[in-house]
Amino acid sequence: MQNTKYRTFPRGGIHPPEWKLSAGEPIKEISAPARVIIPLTQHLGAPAVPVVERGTAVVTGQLLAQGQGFVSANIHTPVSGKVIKIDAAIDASGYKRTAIIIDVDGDEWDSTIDRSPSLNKNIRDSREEIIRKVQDAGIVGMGGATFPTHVKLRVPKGKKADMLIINGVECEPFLTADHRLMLEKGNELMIGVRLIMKALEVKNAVIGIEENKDDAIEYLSGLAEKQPGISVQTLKVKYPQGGEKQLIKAVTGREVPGGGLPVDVGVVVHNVGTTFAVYEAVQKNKPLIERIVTVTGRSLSTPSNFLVRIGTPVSKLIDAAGGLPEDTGKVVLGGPMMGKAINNLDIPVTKGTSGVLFLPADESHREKADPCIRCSKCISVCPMGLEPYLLMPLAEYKLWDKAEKEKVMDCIECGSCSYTCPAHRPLLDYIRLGKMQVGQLIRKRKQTV
Amino acid sequence: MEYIIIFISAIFVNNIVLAKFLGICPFIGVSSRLETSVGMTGAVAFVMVIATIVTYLIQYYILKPLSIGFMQTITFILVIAALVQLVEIILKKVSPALYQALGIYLPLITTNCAVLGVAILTIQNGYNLPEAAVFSFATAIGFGLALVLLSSMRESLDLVDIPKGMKGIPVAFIIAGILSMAFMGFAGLV
Amino acid sequence: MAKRESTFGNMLLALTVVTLISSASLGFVYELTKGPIAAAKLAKKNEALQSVLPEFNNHPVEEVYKKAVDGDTLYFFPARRDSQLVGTAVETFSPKGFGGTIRLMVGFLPDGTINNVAVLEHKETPGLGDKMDRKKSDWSVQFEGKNPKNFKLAVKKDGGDVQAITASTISSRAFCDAVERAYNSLMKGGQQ
Amino acid sequence: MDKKLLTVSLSPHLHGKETTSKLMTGVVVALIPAWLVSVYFFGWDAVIVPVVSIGSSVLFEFLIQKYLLGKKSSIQDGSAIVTGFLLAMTLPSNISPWLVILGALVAIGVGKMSFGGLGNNPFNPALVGRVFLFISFPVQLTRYPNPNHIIISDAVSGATPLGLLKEGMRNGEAVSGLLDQVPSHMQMFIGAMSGSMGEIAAAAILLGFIYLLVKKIITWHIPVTILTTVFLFAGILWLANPRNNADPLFHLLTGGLMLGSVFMATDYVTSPMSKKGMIYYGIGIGLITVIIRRYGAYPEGVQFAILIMNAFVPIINMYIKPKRFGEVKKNG
Amino acid sequence: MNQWNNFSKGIFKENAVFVQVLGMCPTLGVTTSAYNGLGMGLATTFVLLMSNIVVSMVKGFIPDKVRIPAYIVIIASFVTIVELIMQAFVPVLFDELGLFIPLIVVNCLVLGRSEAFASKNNVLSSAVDGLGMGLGFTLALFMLGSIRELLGSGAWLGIKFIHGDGMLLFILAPGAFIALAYLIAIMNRVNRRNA
Amino acid sequence: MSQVVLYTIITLSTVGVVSAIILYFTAQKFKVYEDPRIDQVDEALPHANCGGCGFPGCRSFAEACVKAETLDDLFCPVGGNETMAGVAHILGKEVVEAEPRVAVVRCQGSFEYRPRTNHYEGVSSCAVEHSLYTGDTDCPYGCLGQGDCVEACAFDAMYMDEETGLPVIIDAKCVACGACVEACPRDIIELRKRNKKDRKIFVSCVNHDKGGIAKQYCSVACIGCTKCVKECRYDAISMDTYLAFIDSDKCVLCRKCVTVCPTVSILEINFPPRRIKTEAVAAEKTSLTRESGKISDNSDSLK
Ligand SMILES: Cc1cc2nc3c(=O)[nH]c(=O)nc-3n(C[C@H](O)[C@H](O)[C@H](O)COP(=O)(O)O)c2cc1C
Ligand SMILES: Cc1cc2nc3c(=O)[nH]c(=O)nc-3n(C[C@H](O)[C@H](O)[C@H](O)COP(=O)(O)O)c2cc1C
Ligand SMILES: Cc1cc2nc3c(=O)[nH]c(=O)nc-3n(C[C@H](O)[C@H](O)[C@H](O)COP(=O)(O)O)c2cc1C
Ligand SMILES: Cc1cc2nc3c(=O)[nH]c(=O)nc-3n(C[C@H](O)[C@H](O)[C@H](O)CO)c2cc1C
Ligand code: SF4
Ligand code: SF4
Ligand code: SF4
Ligand code: SF4
Ligand code: FES
Repeated sequence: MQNTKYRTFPRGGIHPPEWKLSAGEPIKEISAPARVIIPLTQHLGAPAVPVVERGTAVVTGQLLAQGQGFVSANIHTPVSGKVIKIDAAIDASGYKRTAIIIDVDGDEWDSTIDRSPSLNKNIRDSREEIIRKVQDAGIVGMGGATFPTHVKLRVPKGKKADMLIINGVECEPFLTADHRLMLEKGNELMIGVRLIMKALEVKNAVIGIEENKDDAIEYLSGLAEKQPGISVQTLKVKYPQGGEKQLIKAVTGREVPGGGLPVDVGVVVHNVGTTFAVYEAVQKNKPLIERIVTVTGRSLSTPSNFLVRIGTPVSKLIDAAGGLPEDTGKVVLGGPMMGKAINNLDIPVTKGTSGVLFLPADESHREKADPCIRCSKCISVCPMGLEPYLLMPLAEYKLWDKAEKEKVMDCIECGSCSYTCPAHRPLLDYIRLGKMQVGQLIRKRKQTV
Repeated sequence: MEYIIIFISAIFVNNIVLAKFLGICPFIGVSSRLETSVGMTGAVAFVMVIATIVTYLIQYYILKPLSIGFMQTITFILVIAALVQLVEIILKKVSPALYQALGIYLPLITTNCAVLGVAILTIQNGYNLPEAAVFSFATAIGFGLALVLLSSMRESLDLVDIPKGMKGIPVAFIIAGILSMAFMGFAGLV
Repeated sequence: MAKRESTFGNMLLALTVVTLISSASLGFVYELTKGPIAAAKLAKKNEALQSVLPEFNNHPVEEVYKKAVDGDTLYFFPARRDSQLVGTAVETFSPKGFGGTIRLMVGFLPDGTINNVAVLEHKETPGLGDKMDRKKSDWSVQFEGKNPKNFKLAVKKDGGDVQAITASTISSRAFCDAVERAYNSLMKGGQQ
Repeated sequence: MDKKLLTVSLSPHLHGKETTSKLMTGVVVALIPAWLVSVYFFGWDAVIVPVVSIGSSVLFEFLIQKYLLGKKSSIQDGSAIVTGFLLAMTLPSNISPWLVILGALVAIGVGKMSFGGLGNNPFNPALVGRVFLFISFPVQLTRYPNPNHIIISDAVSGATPLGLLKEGMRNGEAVSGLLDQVPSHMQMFIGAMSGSMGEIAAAAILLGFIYLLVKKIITWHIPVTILTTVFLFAGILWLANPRNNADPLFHLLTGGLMLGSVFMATDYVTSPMSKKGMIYYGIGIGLITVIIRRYGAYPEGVQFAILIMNAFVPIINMYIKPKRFGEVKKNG
Repeated sequence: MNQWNNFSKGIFKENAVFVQVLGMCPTLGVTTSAYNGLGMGLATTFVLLMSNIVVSMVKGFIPDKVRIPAYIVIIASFVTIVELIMQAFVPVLFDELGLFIPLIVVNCLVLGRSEAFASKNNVLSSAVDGLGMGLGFTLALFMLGSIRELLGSGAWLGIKFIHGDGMLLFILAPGAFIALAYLIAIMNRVNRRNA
Repeated sequence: MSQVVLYTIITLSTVGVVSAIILYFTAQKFKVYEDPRIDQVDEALPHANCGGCGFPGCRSFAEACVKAETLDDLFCPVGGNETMAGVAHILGKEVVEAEPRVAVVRCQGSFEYRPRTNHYEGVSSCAVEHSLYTGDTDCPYGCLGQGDCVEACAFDAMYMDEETGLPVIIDAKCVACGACVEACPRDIIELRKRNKKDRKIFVSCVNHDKGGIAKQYCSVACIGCTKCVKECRYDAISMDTYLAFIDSDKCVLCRKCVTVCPTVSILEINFPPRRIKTEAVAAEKTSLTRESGKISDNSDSLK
């Protein structure tokens, strides 16, 4: 029934329960906390270098740290106040890393930022101008990978993009941040899409949305009708539909070659959150200092979507959502499939934090791993056509060469395999180890060559 | 037709290892890796065919006319040993690549019952020269088939947890046993 | 231990000496055992003959005659007591065994009645087909004293009179086949 | 420490509902129709043999794990039950319980636990047990009771249709004549023939097959390729020489082909991992089955065919890989 | 080395079949009964003993390069002698063992011992070693033969214990492999415990 | 002599001699040189094939020995000096006496001294856990206790102590192959000089956090107080970002530093008992407790 109408990627994928508890909750703004912790690594690539010192007074939107090198991003202060120290703090990586810690004092904004709610439809900036603004605003991919957006906007020489795909899939269970954003900021998104199209010099843009967000599909389709070149593509509900390569395959039928980038098939993918941030940066001159975070969990009293300043500790969000549920066993930053479990509730929200999920104690434990029964279910769900059952022992027995030959590096860490395995094998745990070790070997090899 | 029957018989029905119990030492010994077992198969096939032909000639042109059949064992093994060494020496010089691939198995072949066994069986079965060649080649293929199957299975078992006492040789024998059991299904094919 | 240098001369010498000595001793042993081996072979054949034929006092092995049948050869051993023919043993075969050709020695009385059967050679499965051998079971007793003229040499399944070995119809059939071949040739070839 | 500690682990933090024991239970459920048919035709024997087989399989697994391997027992995963059940289904109902116990010992002890238990065995344990019995006790294993629909069967030893065929053909009779002696296709479809308990009723096995497919326990690839291969290969032989060959439908309905291809060739542990691999595997089983049935000494070849192809599985897995994402096209 | 150790190592610690896994073909091929195993073992022992003695006697005269061919000739001679003698005096057993008698020549055990031991030691030690190794081999074959005969035909040394047949598989090829597998596994365990 | 015997002799001798001649001449013609010393060296090696020497197997090590100019960089940890002397003898080369070494575990963060602050669930692999986060305590440096090192040891020289959750090295069995050092993702294991009677003194901690912070999560961490550095008269102790390190080549085992360490981070092992101090120290050790406090430090803990 849906086959003809809705597209999806052809191989693999799973259907975890959706649990979109907060889908009907409008975005609520949370006021700035008393103290924020701003890690210097909120993006893929080199840490930003602080341009403030201990004691510097800052106003909201002011540059705190400058991106360093090709792949890096600027960081701005989300609050006004005083830098009290630059020191190590535990962030979502699970380790202590350098962060700027600011005590909040008032809410004074940088005067260049346009804070009015009005829509700015006029696209005046040139292509270069847009990219520069995006870079200045420190925008990174908000779909999870936090790859600096300006790098993606500059299509490498010799390659040509002919299509922009906006990722509004949000295939992770529980998360609703993108969904709410699409419903509430549709007009801004359209302008954001135009801006990115201009930057990339492409004529076509497709917004990919999963079937289960029919209100967003309807709303954006209506808006897109008036926008030449922009269309909305409804997609079947299947995890990991939002994975870049899967999305491209679903929308265009093109397959990003192993080890290649989306531009190799002429496509660039951006998340809706990123698109909105681009709009704000270019049209409103507002750097990336806040983001939408879904705070959710089945025992939580009020699952919500919050607009949160970067640097706000997770504990503050918990308070706003009605307090830590009694039975909490695990707290996850991000969605349940790809998110990271944290051991400390003082960890700050960063540019890549799309959600905070509370899992009850009885759901936070893993079943005992049984021997692999070779059911090949992990193979059939792997969207990348890998053989997780094989990769796991290869990593376990440290056979890195073989793991590389079996394409361990292609794994997108979607977790479909571990989810499916009837024997509860910790497939992805080991595959990650394999990726790490093989990655190191490859880098070493490149160095010696 | 005759040749096809000899061929199928030697590979499936009367597999040299699984049914005739010859060449078991290398079958168990070099079957821990698939790659080596392929190399071994190549080396065995090479030596087996040459040795069978040479011993055939010796049998029918020397031993039989002189009616000293009892000398079969000693002359055959001498010829095989010399042949193996000859092949090794020549290969080392002429094709170092091939030597790298097969050379390490060559010394093992001298003490491989399969080679001498096939030479003697050829005589016992009363084959003529072309039949002898087909028979020895097919036997080598049969040896290779069993070896490759066993080694691929052993290699895949490297990634699982085998009980301590069974690891290595015992498990190889169990596999060989079940394989031999399965091959009994081919009985009566020819 | 001191390894001996290898020169062409001493290599050749050593090998020659070793082969010389070995071959000489082999030849010697062969000469010694030649007699006993021949005797053992003869004894085996005689044993088979004695077991399938009534008492005789000639040397059937010396009077053997043969006949080519079905691509192989049958051997006939006439047994006489005091030059009176008391029976003929036929060394017969059948290619239809489960494991290949089987060879039997069948002793017939002059009227064609089967006196006894001995298995000379077979490759049937131990525990199954090899029950045709008297050493393994008494199955072949059922042939004793039967005359194929009125005893149909086929297993019951095929409408004959032979009770097949359990689970070894094939071997039993081959057995019958061999006996029948012997009988037919003997009768057709006439007795000397 | 009184404070509850947060759990930290790597993603994913959710898990599907599938478990090993649920899969195994599914297989047992799928076998029930075939079993009920055998109870109908063979009576109490068809109850006793499976009970003995399952009981001893589980017991042996438990004892070996506990006393020989010193591992924690894992009988609750249910795989020993499946092995025991399938072993029973491949045996004639009039077999002595002692042989059943011996078969279970070989299946579990040699076929499975020697390799370390569930997931490690390269050969199908139930078939190892069955072939062991078949070779060791050919007399007992080739005497089948005739189907009987009275509740207590009076064990007459009969021949299976394939057995009849092979016998006749060895005697040089024409197949067409022989086919008159065997039950009709319809009778065979519902199970009115002699044979092993589980193999007689194609209809009941197909019911189980549908259940397995619906429950997503197995995919269609292996059974369908085996059956198709047998159908095509037997069909070609039949068209070429109808005097010496049975029709392809006869091949599909007789012997252990159905049972083997639906329940035994599909055993996860001993079948290939990739879909393409499964197809090669299925073709192999189909071909070997027909070759043994037609040219070999044994009337039936499925059990050997599956074991032989089991041996090829590691090679298939090594060289036949699923298609990797982004593998073919270098540019779109 | 203490001669007793020298002797006993071949039976236990370095047993050719269980530990070194040499000479597998006769081990599997002829052990359908305990009697056959014994016969084959003794034949091999004879060859082993004699060739060890002769090799250790001539080791000084053989240049290194032709060592192997010379040893093979020596071994092959003894094998042929055994062949002839068995043919003459135990023809029944000879028929049973068939092809495996000439194959003693290529039994790695025999050549291995000549190479590894006899060519480095004196005559007495070599003789003791050959005897020990040979008896170890014989013991293994006898054990395997006994097991296969017991399980396969329900008999031992030809004496029937049960009516009818045993588990035929054990007389056939697969049973040989499987029985040997467990025998080796058990021996491994025993050896490890003793070590 | 009968004819048969004559034929026998002639045939066999001919076959033997002919093959010998053919072999000899082909051997001459197709000669390939291989250094015979490789075999000799190979024979002298212990054949553990453990790779501790850095080569894939004993034979390739032998080849390397034969090829190498000097044996300085080549060492077989299993065979030790004795073997290397043998190899040197065969090759007529000199061998440097490598100092015997032994592995030590530099972490004392047992369950008692380093409270667990969360519950790790996942595969038992230090490498995996290390890639995830600090571990189930708050110490980002300390032992994760999943036993990768124990797994790596091919000589059964290590085991996990159930009570402390830390690995233990059996001095007598350790051959200093370094496999465990390689395996540990947190670089906790070090190869140190083996002293008389296996005595050793070393700082059993690898924590670079500032003292105050380190003490919050581990009561036996090195806090970088520099007391030991000042105490050592042999200049054997150095301080690197709040962590003391004792150079085993310089240390003379005087035991002075041990007594001054306020957190008992410096271990003395296999020494005769001291009379007075130890009890007091032990008492102090157990009285240390975890305090809560803020997290702050500026070192980057990710390698
Ligand atoms: C090393 C590296 C280089 C990249 N270079 C580019 C680039 O030149 N152009 C581009 O559009 N995207 C580039 N990307 C971004 C990726 O295509 C992708 O969008 C990003 O990794 C996030 O995707 P994910 O969330 O699916 O992992 C790069 C990514 C990495 C890791
Ligand atoms: C398994 C997987 C699932 C993903 N799911 C989503 C998703 O639901 N929504 C999304 O926007 N990005 C998702 N991503 C990230 C996208 O691959 C990609 O990085 C992103 O759309 C690029 O846009 P950005 O650079 O603006 O973040 C997922 C990535 C992976 C690997
Ligand atoms: C390992 C094995 C060996 C066999 N050997 C023989 C044999 O030597 N002779 C024979 O007639 N059948 C042999 N068979 C064939 C079967 O026993 C088969 O059931 C028989 O040919 C036909 O059965 P029936 O005699 O009960 O009609 C063997 C079967 C197996 C499994
Ligand atoms: C679909 C399916 C088929 C199975 N088939 C068999 C079988 O044929 N024989 C068997 O012993 N076990 C079978 N099992 C159970 C289990 O996989 C088997 O015991 C393992 O091979 C033991 O490692 C099956 C399980 C499943 C899920
Ligand atoms: S986590 Fe990796 S291996 Fe597992 S299903 Fe996803 S892409 Fe495949
Ligand atoms: S899903 Fe699990 S049990 Fe099935 S093959 Fe993959 S790893 Fe093995
Ligand atoms: S792994 Fe470590 S403990 Fe084990 S021997 Fe090597 S150095 Fe010593
Ligand atoms: S010392 Fe290192 S490898 Fe060993 S258990 Fe501790 S963290 Fe793991
Ligand atoms: S005895 Fe070793 S190969 Fe046959």
